[in-house]
Amino acid sequence: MTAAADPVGATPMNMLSAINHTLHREMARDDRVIVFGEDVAKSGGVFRATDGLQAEFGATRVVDMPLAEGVIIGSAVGLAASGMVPVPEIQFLGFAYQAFHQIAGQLARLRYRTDGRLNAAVTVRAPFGGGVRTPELHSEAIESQLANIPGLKIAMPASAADAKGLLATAIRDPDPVMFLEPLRGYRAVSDPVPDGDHLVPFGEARTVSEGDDLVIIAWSYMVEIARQAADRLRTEGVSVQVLDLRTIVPLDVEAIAAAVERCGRVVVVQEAPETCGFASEVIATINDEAFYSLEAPVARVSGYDHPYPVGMLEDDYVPSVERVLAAVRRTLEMAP
Amino acid sequence: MTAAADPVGATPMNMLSAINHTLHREMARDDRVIVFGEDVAKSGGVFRATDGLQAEFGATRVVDMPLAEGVIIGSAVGLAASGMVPVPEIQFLGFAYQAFHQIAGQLARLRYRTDGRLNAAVTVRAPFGGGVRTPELHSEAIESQLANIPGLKIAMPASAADAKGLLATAIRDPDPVMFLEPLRGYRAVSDPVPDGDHLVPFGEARTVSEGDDLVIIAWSYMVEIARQAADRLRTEGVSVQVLDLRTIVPLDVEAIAAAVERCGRVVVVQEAPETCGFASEVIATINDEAFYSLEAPVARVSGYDHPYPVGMLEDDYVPSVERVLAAVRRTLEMAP
Amino acid sequence: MTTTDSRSRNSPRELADAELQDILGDMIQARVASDRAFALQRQGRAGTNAQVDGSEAIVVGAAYALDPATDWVVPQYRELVGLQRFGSEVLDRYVMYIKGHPNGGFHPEGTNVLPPQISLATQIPKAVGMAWGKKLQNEPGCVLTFFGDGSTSEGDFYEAGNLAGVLDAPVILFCVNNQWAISTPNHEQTRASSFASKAEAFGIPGVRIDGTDPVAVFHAVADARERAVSGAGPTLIEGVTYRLAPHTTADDPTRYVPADDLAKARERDPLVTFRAMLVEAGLWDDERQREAEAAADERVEAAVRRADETPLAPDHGFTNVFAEPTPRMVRQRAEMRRHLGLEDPR
Amino acid sequence: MTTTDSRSRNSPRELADAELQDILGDMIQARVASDRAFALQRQGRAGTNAQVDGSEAIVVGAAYALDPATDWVVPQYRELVGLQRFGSEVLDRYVMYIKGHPNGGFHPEGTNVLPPQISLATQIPKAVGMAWGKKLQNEPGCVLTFFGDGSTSEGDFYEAGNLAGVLDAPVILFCVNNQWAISTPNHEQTRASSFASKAEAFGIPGVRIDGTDPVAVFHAVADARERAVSGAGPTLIEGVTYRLAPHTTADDPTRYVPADDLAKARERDPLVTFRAMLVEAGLWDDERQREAEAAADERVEAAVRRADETPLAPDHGFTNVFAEPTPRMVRQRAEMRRHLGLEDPR
Ligand SMILES: Cc1ncc(C[n+]2csc(CCOP(=O)(O)OP(=O)(O)O)c2C)c(N)n1
Ligand SMILES: Cc1ncc(C[n+]2csc(CCOP(=O)(O)OP(=O)(O)O)c2C)c(N)n1
Ligand SMILES: [Mg+2]
Ligand SMILES: [Mg+2]
Repeated sequence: MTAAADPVGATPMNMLSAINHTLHREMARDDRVIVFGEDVAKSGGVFRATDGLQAEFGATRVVDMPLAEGVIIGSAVGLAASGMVPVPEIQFLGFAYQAFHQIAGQLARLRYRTDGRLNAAVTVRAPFGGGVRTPELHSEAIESQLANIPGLKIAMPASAADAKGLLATAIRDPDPVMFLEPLRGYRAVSDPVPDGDHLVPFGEARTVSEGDDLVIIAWSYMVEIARQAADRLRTEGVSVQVLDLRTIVPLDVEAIAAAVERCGRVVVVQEAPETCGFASEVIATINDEAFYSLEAPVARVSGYDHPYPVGMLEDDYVPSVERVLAAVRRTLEMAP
Repeated sequence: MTAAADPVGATPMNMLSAINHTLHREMARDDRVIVFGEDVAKSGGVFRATDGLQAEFGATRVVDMPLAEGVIIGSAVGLAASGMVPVPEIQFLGFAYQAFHQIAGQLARLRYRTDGRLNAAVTVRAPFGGGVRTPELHSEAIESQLANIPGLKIAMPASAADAKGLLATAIRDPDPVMFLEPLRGYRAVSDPVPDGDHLVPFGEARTVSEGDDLVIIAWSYMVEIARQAADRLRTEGVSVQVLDLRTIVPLDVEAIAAAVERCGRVVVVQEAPETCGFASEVIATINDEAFYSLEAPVARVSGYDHPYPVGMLEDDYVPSVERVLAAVRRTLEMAP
Repeated sequence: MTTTDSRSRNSPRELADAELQDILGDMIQARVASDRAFALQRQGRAGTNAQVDGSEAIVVGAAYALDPATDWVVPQYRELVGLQRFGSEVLDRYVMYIKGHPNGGFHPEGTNVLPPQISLATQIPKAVGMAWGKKLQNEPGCVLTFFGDGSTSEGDFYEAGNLAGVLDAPVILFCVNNQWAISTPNHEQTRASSFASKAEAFGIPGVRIDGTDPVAVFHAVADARERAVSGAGPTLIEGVTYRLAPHTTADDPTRYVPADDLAKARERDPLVTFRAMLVEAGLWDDERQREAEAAADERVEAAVRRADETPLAPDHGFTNVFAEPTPRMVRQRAEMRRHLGLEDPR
Repeated sequence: MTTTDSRSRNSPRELADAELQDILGDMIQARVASDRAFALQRQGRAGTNAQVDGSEAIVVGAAYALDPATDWVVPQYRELVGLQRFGSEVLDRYVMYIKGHPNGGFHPEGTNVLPPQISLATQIPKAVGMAWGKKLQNEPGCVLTFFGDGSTSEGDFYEAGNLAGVLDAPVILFCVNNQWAISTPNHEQTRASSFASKAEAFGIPGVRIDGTDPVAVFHAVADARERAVSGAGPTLIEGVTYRLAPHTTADDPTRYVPADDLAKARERDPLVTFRAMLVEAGLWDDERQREAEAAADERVEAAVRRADETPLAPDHGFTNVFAEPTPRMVRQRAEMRRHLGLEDPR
């Protein structure tokens, strides 16, 4: 549950800067790393996540691609097979649907299908998430669909420091990683980022705030919502742990079980629609590992079971601090 | 929880015949119905599910398509917008990945995006499921990924009678339906199919066998596995209810809650990998609706978290009667 | 099979004078609405949106070659402001759309235009399906779909173009080549000699035309429509123009568009060149220009007003997913309303 | 840019006599292995599999134009039996593959062949990526990928072809046109004048050749390879042949293949025509034929034996998903082994 870093110092950054900084570092560290996608090179990415990379590493290692997500992923698999370390970007996660056949059928299986001969050491970066008034398919949180595909690791950082530490781990990992970046956190989330080499191991959840009346389990930007809710509750004398899963595959089952054992009451927060979101898997995992510690049903705070809505409706769709507070209060009131 | 049919009589059929028979009936009933896909016309489908349709309804209503799943679904959405009632086939569900952008972004949203102006009255038929030694991507059970996409209904019949009743309902439904057919059930599952008009409403689970020590919740071919397990247990004096969900969207929450309240102990069986399969959603739903009735953690019997394996390994991968029995016994032994 | 249309831009043979004037009027309105949409975004009154600047001749020229009573337009996202000929509803709804209002996707019966499509190229299979459906139902007319140069790299474009060929579908595939896909220029998008030449892969005619000239566009679309409705099948048209605005309100093109190229393109701004042509032909003058701009302003302001006045229900998202919501959605909707302190839905 | 290769089938200029004999030998082996695979399925000793019959000249002719030390072959699923030139491992593993043995996808270092691909056309982007990676790493050689006529309708084919063009990737896109995609004939697959003509959409050369003549295939691939390795970019080759067997062991082609067409195609069976050509040139006789068949039989039998003897762990599926299994997978694997009465994994 702790980061493996031993940083000399730290510099405050937002998530976007942390990602850009890490891409620079990893490209400098390993010249097999290649960054490509739509508009990542000349313009530096629609959010500037890849800004400056082409200037530093040249046009063969930082490449603007034709507009076709399927072949962005498909060619990444081939590049990996040839020995490169591809870091493709899908401009918005919703457009990963155009590449699902390559993600599920190829990226996730290169090693499996070749029985270990070839690795798909690919890190697919893709922003997603609501609250910033984007057009459709820019916000959709589809991480649980990816988590149902065996062979993918899925990292979903919630802090700038983790954005660095998890991205560096992802790029150095021999397996395919979906690295999902919260749009809302790009500029809104800012924290001290360790200087120098900083690696956060996969599968180790992070306790964002301590508490023992109830645990809120979240990932990506919902950790920020949970943290704000926990801060508010603290002023009311309610002690709430916030557990940031960081990676949903691999999942830190032990940290979840320990938190449930200590707190007995749980709220899970996700941006995705309720049905078959990753919160369901968290609940199923708690059922498996900590059933007898539960003092009340686990509450889910989710998006609703309709498509991610247009701008004027999104604030009532994406889980808010208020909805989390309501769920916490309801859960604390339930009979054990 | 009962079918809406009032059949005059019934004829024993396997699922494949029931599907073929229903397609014939629905095409005869409504001349807006059009069947298309890869190899559905001249050859009658790789499993003969669409056999005889072209001979009866002609080459404009039963169409062999170019080999491209994306445009099979995409053109179905357009056909529906134009007033037709498309029943496209995806030859194997694993190749629906090629069309996920059209399924999630278009099929599931035509009505939503046009704010009610246009319907996508499309029924996508696709076989799936293990145990019959097919090549890769023919077996994958990806229903939970589809269930996380708002705007799709998902029917997964387990009997020939339901194959007829749910397919007829799907085709007459104004909304998009993913109609997922168990490969293993095509010939292995056979039961009396009501003659005449037979409609099974969506969202009504079916009790396949009665019992009150424990309930096994399943869908599609796993109902058959569950039934066999229940039969074996009955000879040992254990009384097990088998609940067939029939449609996972909409979900019969009431039937699940009622069964859990009565039995207190639950096993959920799915073919999909464990992580983020639909069983997780069933467990989350039980947590929401019947938490206080649970006497033991819900057991999941699933495929494992690796890609669907090659033929020589599949019998140990797909849930078997033995694995279900073991889960039932373990669950019955647990402390309340 | 690929041809470059060489009809002179000075011989608007089949268009009456009044039509030429109407076309310029609609082009002016498109630009006015596009500018206003940009301003609304800057004022925080609308979300990210994409300007039509540079493509007015394509959208309006094509619209005039179609029959709004029988034909459908399946747009990408820039074209809605120029489809006045398909009904005033189109502009009204488009303004709601960019404001993020859920009614923005609705077009009433009789307005044969689909809402904007964000998922690039996904509209092309849909347009082919709609055209196929028309053919199956012996309905008159055809379907025209717009898509960008960048969108031609998506599998959907090829799958749909190939199917359209196989089915002889009455569809017109219109590639709006504005030279850029955000920051990606044509030569990084493809090595094909032109986008029109991709028609070869479908076995259908490909036509490349000057997309700054609404008359050339009109003729190309009129010809393609004739082919479509007579059963001769689809046509791929490439209209060549230049994007005169940022990609969207969220873009900074100075990072990648060469200033010289843009300056040169501005000289061929369709609003300038076509106006000059009509002035030369004695069909336009400053007075008409002022009137057209005023009329456009008024229509746009009315659309903005209507959008601002359209009431909004926070739980609107639950309607129109399915014909009937599922029990789970009913429960969620009640939860949402309770949380927001609203009464239970009627 | 599309050309039809007109080199006479009687002028195998750059192939030595011994090579011509080897090519026929490998073609014979491909057919023998394919027949054996069919029989194994019928005996319940192998799963569904697809015969090479009719495509032997394509697979073997192409293989002889490549350099197994530097070049990669990215196959669809029919070709593995004909890639003897890339190492005997290929056949061994292929037999394991059709038996459903998990080691069937493995090719040891030095065997530059990917396992069969079932998800049609998905191998093409991968091949382009591999070729791109070669170029980036300044490695010699090129990548050749095979795919069927039907597979050209998938978006992946076009997306990959277009990207290959943009990147000047050292890749050869080889369309095996055997006239059928299961029951769908060419004219229902596309209206393009040929599959080679689809190269126009990518701005690369397209070549259409007689796919029953290994010499024609050899020359076309040799030329394309020359282009690839010299930095001139990709080539699309269409080899025209006819599927002489059912689609797979699970298919009944009598429902849709016209008997006349099949009979005519059998007259141009590459095993018959190429043999006749070598006989005429004095390079082949009945004795050689018997020897080649016997050698093929022996190699195939050895492969079957090796496959039968390769041990199998029921929990093999947990290995090689990730470099290290996740804790959840470790738990599942232990559960599986416990259920099967096996010891915990080492
Ligand atoms: C499937 C998909 N991928 C990526 C994007 C992000 N995106 C939006 S517009 C755009 C460029 C579109 O270029 P083009 O098709 O030429 O149309 P234009 O904007 O130039 O009119 C991109 C990459 C998207 N909306 N959809
Ligand atoms: C993406 C995908 N869709 C459908 C299928 C089912 N399928 C297997 S082979 C085949 C026909 C392939 O035709 P072609 O590409 O011409 O190759 P051939 O079998 O003739 O060599 C189909 C439709 C598949 N394997 N993958
Ligand atoms: Mg463009
Ligand atoms: Mg074929």
